[in-house]
Amino acid sequence: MRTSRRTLISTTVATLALSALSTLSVQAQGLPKLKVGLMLPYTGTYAALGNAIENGFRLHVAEQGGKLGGREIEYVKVDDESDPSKATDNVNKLIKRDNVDVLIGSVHSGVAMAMAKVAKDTGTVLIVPNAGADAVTGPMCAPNIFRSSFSNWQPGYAMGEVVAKKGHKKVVTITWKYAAGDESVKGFKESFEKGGGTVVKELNLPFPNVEFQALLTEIAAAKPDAVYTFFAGGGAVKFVKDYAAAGLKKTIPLYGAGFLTDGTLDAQGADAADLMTTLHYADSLDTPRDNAFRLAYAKTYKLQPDVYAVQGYDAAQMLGIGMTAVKGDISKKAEFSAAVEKAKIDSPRGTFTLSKSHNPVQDIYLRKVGEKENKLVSIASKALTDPARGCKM
Amino acid sequence: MGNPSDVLLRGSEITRRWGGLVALNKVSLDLQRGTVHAVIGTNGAGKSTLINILSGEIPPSSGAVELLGQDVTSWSQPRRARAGLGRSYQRNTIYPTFTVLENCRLAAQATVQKPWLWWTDAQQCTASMTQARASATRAGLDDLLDREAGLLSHGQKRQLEIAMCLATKPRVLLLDEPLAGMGAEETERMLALLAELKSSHAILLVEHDMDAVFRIADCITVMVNGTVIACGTPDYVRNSPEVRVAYLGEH
Amino acid sequence: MKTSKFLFVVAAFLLLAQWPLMAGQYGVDLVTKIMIFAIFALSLELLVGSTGLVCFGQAAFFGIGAYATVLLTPQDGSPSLLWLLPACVLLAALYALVVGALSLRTKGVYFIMVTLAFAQMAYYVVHDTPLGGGTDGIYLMSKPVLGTLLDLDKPQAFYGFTLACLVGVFGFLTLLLRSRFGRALAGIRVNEQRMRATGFSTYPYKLAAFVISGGIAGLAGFLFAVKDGFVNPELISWHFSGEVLIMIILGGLGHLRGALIGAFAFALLQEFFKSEAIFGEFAKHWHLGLGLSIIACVALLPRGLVGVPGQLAARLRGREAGSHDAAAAKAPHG
Amino acid sequence: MDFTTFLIQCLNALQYGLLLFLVASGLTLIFGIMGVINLAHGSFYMIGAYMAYALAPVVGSTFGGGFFATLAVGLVLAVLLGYVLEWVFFSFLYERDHLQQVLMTYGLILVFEELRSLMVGDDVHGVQAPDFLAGTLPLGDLMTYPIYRLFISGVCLVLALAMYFVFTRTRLGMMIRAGSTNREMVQSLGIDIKFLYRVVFAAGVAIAVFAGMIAAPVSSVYPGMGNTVLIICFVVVVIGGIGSIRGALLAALLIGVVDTFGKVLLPQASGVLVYVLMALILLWKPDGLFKAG
Repeated sequence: MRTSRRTLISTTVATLALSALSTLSVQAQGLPKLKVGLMLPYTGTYAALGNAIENGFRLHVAEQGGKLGGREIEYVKVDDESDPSKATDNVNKLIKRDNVDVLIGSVHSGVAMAMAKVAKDTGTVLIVPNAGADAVTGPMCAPNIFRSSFSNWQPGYAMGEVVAKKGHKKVVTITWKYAAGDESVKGFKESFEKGGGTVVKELNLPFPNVEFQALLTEIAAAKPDAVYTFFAGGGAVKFVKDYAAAGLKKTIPLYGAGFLTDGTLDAQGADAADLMTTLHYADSLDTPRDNAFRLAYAKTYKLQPDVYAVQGYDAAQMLGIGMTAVKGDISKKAEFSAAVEKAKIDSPRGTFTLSKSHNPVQDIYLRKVGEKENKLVSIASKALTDPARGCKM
Repeated sequence: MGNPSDVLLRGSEITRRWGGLVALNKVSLDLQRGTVHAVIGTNGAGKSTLINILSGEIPPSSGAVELLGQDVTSWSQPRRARAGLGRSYQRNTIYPTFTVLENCRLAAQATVQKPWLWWTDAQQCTASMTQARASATRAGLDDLLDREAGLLSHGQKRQLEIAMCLATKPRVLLLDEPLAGMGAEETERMLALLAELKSSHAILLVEHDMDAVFRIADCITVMVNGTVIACGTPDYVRNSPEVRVAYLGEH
Repeated sequence: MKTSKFLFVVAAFLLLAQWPLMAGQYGVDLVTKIMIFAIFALSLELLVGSTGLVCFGQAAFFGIGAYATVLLTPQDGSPSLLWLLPACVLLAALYALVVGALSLRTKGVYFIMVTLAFAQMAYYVVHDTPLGGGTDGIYLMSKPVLGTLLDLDKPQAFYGFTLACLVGVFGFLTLLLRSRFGRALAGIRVNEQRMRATGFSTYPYKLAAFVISGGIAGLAGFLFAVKDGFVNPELISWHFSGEVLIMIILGGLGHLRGALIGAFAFALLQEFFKSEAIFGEFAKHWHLGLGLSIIACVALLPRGLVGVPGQLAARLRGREAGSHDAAAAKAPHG
Repeated sequence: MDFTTFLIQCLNALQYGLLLFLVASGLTLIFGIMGVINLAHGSFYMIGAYMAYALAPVVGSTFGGGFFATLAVGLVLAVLLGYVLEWVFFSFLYERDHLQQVLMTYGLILVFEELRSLMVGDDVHGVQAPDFLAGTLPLGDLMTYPIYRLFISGVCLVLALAMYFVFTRTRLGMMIRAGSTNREMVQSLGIDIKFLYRVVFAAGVAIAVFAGMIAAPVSSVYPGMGNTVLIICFVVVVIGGIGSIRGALLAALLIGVVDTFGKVLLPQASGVLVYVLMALILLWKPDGLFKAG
């Protein structure tokens, strides 16, 4: 009885496999489209970031003639509203309703955490094009989860080394009380204290409160050698302006994770001049690779690309590498994963590889604001690898 | 007058101040079973404040309220109501979306609240239904039981007010202008009802319709600016010189 | 009219019971989510529509139910539904007891804001402390089980369980609102002063309604946590409290059906305007369509979606019925 | 904390409080007088900030520019906007349940936010303060204080006084106050209540837009900025007592103090402090600090 059932099953499987093969060979020239689910913020505070990521992603696909691994791409978009409480539903919508083959998203860390959970449960390939939550390539790491951006720890850690080398001893940190800020500050503190400095005060304010005056006064009173900060978007603009208006910019140098001055320089104006930040991208890398990318992006979208566009672009590159390796059959998860792990990704930011936990091993640049762009100063930390604490892969 | 145990509600030396303003100044009065005690006075004389204090809606600044021989000054309004004090309001305070019967039934439910019986239909509560029907009948609303209360005529709404009051089986009734806005015929009906109720209840009547008051009241208290200036039988009040000067003279 | 309402509800529940046979996996998921929102909306309807207490912090009870589910689940092995579910409901109800006991001292808009304040307190406790994973939220590692009877990991089983909860809550509230307790709440909504004068101590009634409502919201939170396996501080944010309030107003206050209809309408409108198949690139501006539809609903449907059949009937019967309609629309909160 | 720092923190608290009052004061009008729970208040603030950003170049090329010219044009547009909004969206709602108005304003939030995205985009922008206000003043040897912030504080005080004066001393204010307590009575006095409400609504919108424009150089301009101020505005109005200008001012200053010193002294709890404050005040005085009347 048992044997017969097993035979039955194996025959069925064999037939199915055969028929699958035959359809494959029939469609060798015309594989079904690869469905890419873009789960990005299209409304609210992060809408501009979501659009930049999508633009970057599409640019690479267009450069490949609209195909990755021989399969045409079909996009399915979902607005994640940067709302983690709706995230699981939104991912499920892409996976169960639209049957996407790949997930790309998102900007907000909490949303990315929910996506990672679903990706882990269902085995769908997920490429995170921005959200820096350490946990995505930490405790939540999985063979099918990749990141094309950074971990919050990385720019912070790199900046800690820079600030320590500059000879600053006493530093005050200031950020919003939320995961991204905490993780960035932790990374900074780790390398800065290793380098002989001390963080004398960690200032926090509730997210998304932007009334900094009280904390600026605290900074003035503490008279540190330097300040390290993590803010983004509207908060970053206001912080930089308030810091300058309080007269602190002249007396206490301000350092930050790169988002402090990315996409915000226009709004910050002169108050951002000469600020030093660390990030995995800069506006004037002046490498042939980057120049080509910037030109193509500007031509296609009549916009200057930013770090988010690069991250989107690289997400598409990583997908392309994997897809080519499996010849368009994304169900071969292990091979897909192995190919991306081994790959050197030829990013506009400079070539990077992936760590064991699938976070970019990349150069973190020290940049300085000048002429409305983040100019490259030097490489703050070469091929920096996220420690991937808690990853059991 | 009469047996002191017939005094169902007594207010002694009730004073109420609003900031520096004295709305009531040491007002005392007794309500006896079998009598209609009318309180009259100009607008702002403190009649409504008096009712509100007696019924427990607002606390007095000083003074005491006694209900059925018990000091209830510190009691909440609902507790006084359950102990047998019913009141009606100057403005209609019926539940306009409910039927007439449901208005009465809800009032009657106050005496048998049992809120924990969440699985039984309130309409199945025989005790409150019987009471509701009886009180509606008494107030002359027999034919209108299923009518939505908001659709009643003004006079009928006033009747419903009384019916809701009665549904709680009160011993004392505080009626705030029950005749306001009524036509002649409706007034007659209401006065007849009051006359009938008086045998078993003590009634406090605040009313502007002087003819009606002098016809039905057994005892009249006249208030001016929060102070009682006269108290006695209708005849006594009618002939009191102070009242003539302070009040009736103005009419 | 009464039978038609009854038939509507029965038909709706029958349709929901048939749904998994008709719809795909996503359809089942979507309706599961909406049913959870419907339970949540029903909890608020008990306060706003039935008692006249506008609570702007309902998400706190939902969130506490959800967080309790995750935090009470042991690291190893699945907890039993039999104790986990009641525990979550009780915790939410307990917080409701505290919030209600304090906030019921205030009235009207002040009540709205005090309930908001308590919800924000819960929000910041979860958001700013490591207790519940901070801003990134926290995962539910294993779903509760009921022996071998019920495996909530299976979408179909979970759908059935959620539907059962919805029917249970709906039935419970229907009975509750016809009972003496419910009639007293209705009286309080229309005229609390009169209720007190009649002999009802209204405070305990309102507090009881608040606690029951909190418990039901906790149940919805429990279901949500089990469904997603992930909870996040945003579940407690005022946006979510606001959204559920919008659902019941949209559906029509004063009717349990209104909460059901509102939850479905709100979610489905969002799905509709987000649909790329219909709106193409413009789908990313779905807020616009949703906002305009809400405005249209306010303008055209004074009694919410629940009043649509009545309005249509009135239209058919002619003008005279219309004025009565308007009067009835005003009356419940007059 | 030494004494100088303490003084500066007090100044910070005062300044933040005044800014809060500025943002919340338009809400007091609409909320307190018309009884409309206006969730779209944050949107009007957002519209103001975006006007300050988007109008400046336009006004610059037409009228020769200037911060105050932009402000004036913005105010005119705001009054028009408020007047038309009340006419089209609210005039038929007063007879209905208040919650219907809430639903309406919620719909408006969504629409405004999306129109903003369609018309101006989703980027973050800065707005320049006028040159003559752009400098800073030294504060001891610790830090400097931007003159523009002091200017805002000044504007807030003037606005508070003006509103107080209009409310208590003018015929319009009397009508408004009477209208807030008793619609029918005002109507019976022969005052056109519909027109009165339209004016009040327009004024409320104008003040919110004005606040957005004035605050834009300090706060910068970004998507979703309206939502972040909405709740704190309600907190200010409710703590102060609905419809009370004095109350709103006092409440705003109180929140300024609690928030400022909370961040410094109790950073772990700084998010929750404002709400604890509100809960405590309302439990102590269930009608807010100053009952309007």
